[in-house]
Amino acid sequence: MKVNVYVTLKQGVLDPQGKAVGHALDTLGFKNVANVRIGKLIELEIAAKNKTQAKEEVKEMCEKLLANTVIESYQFEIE
Amino acid sequence: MKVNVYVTLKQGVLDPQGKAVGHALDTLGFKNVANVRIGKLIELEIAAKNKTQAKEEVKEMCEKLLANTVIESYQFEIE
Amino acid sequence: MDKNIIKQHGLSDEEYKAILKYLGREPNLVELGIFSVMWSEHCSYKSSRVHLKKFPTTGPQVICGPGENAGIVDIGDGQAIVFKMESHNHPSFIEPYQGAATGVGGILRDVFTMGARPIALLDSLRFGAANHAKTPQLVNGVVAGIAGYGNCMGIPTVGGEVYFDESYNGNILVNVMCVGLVKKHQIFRAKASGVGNPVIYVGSKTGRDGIHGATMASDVFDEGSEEKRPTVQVGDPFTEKLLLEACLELMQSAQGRKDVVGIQDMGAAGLTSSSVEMAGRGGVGFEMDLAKVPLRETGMTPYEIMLSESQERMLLVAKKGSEKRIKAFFEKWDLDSEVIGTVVKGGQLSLKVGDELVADLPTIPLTEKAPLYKRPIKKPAWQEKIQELDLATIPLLKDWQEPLLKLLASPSLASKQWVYRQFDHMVGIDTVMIPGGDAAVLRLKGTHKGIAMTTDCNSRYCYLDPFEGGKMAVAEAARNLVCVGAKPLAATDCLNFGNPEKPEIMWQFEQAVLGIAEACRVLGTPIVSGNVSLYNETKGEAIYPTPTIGMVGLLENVEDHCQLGFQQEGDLVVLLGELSEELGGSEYLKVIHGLTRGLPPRVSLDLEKRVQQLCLAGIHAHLIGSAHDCSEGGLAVALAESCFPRELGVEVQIGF
Amino acid sequence: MKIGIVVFPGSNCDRDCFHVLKTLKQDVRYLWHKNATFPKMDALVLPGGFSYGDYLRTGAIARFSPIMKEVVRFAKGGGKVLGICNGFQVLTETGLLPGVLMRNEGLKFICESVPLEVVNYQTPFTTAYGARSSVQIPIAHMDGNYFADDETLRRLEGEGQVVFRYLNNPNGSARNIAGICSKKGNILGMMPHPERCAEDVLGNQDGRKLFESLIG
Repeated sequence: MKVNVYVTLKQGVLDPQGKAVGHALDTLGFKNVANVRIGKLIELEIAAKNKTQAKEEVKEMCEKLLANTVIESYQFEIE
Repeated sequence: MKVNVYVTLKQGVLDPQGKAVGHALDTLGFKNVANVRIGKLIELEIAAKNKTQAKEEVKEMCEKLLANTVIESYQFEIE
Repeated sequence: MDKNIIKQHGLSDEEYKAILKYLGREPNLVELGIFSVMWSEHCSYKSSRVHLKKFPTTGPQVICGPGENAGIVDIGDGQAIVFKMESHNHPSFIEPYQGAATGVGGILRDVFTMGARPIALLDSLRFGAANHAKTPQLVNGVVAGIAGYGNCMGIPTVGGEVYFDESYNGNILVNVMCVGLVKKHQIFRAKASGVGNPVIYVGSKTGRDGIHGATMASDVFDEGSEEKRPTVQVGDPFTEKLLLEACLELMQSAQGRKDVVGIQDMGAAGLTSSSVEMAGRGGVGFEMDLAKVPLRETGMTPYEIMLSESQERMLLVAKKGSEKRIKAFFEKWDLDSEVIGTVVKGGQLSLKVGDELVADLPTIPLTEKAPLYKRPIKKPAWQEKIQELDLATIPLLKDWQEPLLKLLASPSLASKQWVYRQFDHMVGIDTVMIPGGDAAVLRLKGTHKGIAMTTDCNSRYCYLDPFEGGKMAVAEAARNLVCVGAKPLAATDCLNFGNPEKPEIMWQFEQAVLGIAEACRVLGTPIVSGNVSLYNETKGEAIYPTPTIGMVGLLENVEDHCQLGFQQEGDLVVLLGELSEELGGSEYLKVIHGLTRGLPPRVSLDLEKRVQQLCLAGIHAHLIGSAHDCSEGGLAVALAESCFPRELGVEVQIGF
Repeated sequence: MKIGIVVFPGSNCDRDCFHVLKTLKQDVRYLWHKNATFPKMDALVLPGGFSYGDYLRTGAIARFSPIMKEVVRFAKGGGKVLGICNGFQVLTETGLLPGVLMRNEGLKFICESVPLEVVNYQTPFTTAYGARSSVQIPIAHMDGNYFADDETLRRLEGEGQVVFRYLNNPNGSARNIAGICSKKGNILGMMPHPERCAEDVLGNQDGRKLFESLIG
């Protein structure tokens, strides 16, 4: 099963990268862009009996390693 | 309009970070995981007359700045 | 004001009564918040100030002692060295990367706010036992955070130390030291003056980062600390690099020196401590309009704006009429700079939002008249017991090869190249002696001089005997500088201790301070700046007392710097000083026998001084080819470490 | 020789290159990235550092600074351009040099002096080395893992555009590539920092010959 995990900074947490990319887009002439935030996309494949069991495991992976839950939140899709 | 841009390494391009995360998951006991790839998720808001015009602009942003088309490919969704 | 709101702000009943006296009325929430951060242990040093007075802080070489953002020492030819050490222990335990990174960002600002260009960083790190579950993740996060911030700023991280001990399992220590260089006529102070002068906010926008970071530093860690996660401060080294270059360009320009009256960085307690302290030092008041503060988030309350600890921000008082000139410096570097207030007569800090008054407080009670405690002191009941050590009970080993190898491989003694390899220790092209020696040495471009710097502390010695441990930390720092050929000049410190409300901890603190003071006096290295970090305790158990000492020394001619490793075959190896049977608190006892007992080695400061002078004279007369101090692991480890650099061997006759 | 050092927000080694070229008695000056033009120069240096904090990708944003159009025109016109570390990354982002600098294989920042082989000693930057020799030059980067498709790698090797090679590969770079030049040889991009070993007091002068070749 193919899994996409999206890890993003929590609201209110400063995103220096997003700030810099937003500024760069502006200087490139894209004046109508706002609120740029940079996060991580983690793609992986998982062998599991069924979707619920896969969901359990992916959740545990996020909590333990893939996301730093102090300043990041995560979502994921299982195809 | 809210836009999500997904920038990922092209197939065949070495992904040291993906390899390291895969290895770490393995040592944490997730033995059934394979093919871990790390990419970027860029979230932004764009003010545009309609969806097609927004699509045009986001495509241009990706080509110009957000992705390095030598080694990366990109997709995006506009909500 | 509701009882538990006061308690939540860490204020005791007496402290709240004192607030009522100073205000003559109940404080509102914004005022209560301001009192709580200014009267926190972290900002007011209320439990330690009475002892810190015992440090020697003056000398012909001292230009500026404790009380300012950093200490300043004269090195001749119109130049001065600015340096200080700060701790970021609690934030680094919660979020290691950002905690350590913002620790670097904060100490850098303390140095360049005085007009100096930072030339080096050092980090003194203490983690739990290497095999403790949390240690690897904390080590990776802290090292990556220091590298991430320092490397991006282009300031070389040239030295420091890394120790592992179970005493830090629940409470790691991240002490960061910064050294800067300034021309004596370009020094700036953090003092406001001139009624009518504008108060200017420069740097990043304000968000809800780390609100109550200051009081958090004064909070004891317990089971609940995982949930009680205040929004931890996040650092942006790129913006700080812009802030550094913009500030230095302004402060080093002829016009800028006339325009800028005072400047201070927004550290712990952000806009509150910078505005209150600058106004307090100048005996003036500030009127500020919080509606003018550049904000990163919408709907922020005055309380949040005043207590936010967003990073990369400075507060500046300038001459009336120079606002435009000053704004141009920051616009060049794409930074915000807004006039948010003016200097007024009297000693009040009055805060408005538009024209609605939201706070009106006297500044002096927030700073000079903050509470001052003479906490009860009691020697711990267990102190004598842990000092008992009967060497007869320690089995005498037949083979010494095995233990020496075990010592050299133990986490605290083993090579830390895997750490400092991640730090850019060469940017600035001044690093003459890279990490791995007794001290780092940098050359000063345009002169023949060199600056040496080191951080030292053996916290096990301080646990067994805080007085001797304090003396040893200073003696060892000075010894390390002498071994590289430098004359020790002055010191800074980071005093990491447990909960001051416990008499045993205050006894440790007082004894360590007395030991440090005496060694500084005899060795002629006054304390010119420093930091106190208390409440380093988890579930009632305090860390070992850790008074880290940072010291700076001068080489008149940088060519005279001296290496640690043996230079060539046939050289004689000489032991300077006396060798006595002092195994108390040694690394040998800990690593080989798992014991932390006995009295640490007694430092005879007079002998120490003469040994150091002899060693320095020998180096400058080119009689000494290499020098290395005996510290953890004793003579055996010192000899082994001296062999490594040029892969030479050594033959030693042990007299008896 | 008139040498311009381009300063981006976040450049750190601009001051170091300035100092070394000053000790070599050259007419060197800083060129601020916001200026769209600069006076007539004999050579340009794109220094190391973290332009724009290395955010998004190293060099990705610096490439769009106003001065870069003029830098590209100068380079395409045959002007000598030296890109060191972050400067090399900016040169690949602008397409003046092929390939990409990716995250180090070990994922960690590496700062140490490494042995290199001077492969092409006929470029305007390496004549003073005189022969195929090995030198010791410091590296300090997190993203020095050079990558290019096989066709480009073959061309670089065939046309003698590989100038420096790692003797023991610290970061996973393809074909141990540490530095490459353009076809005409007037543009050099290298990850190691020659300015960090160009003075006796620092105990190693292997990098000095590169600057001596440049000023010819």
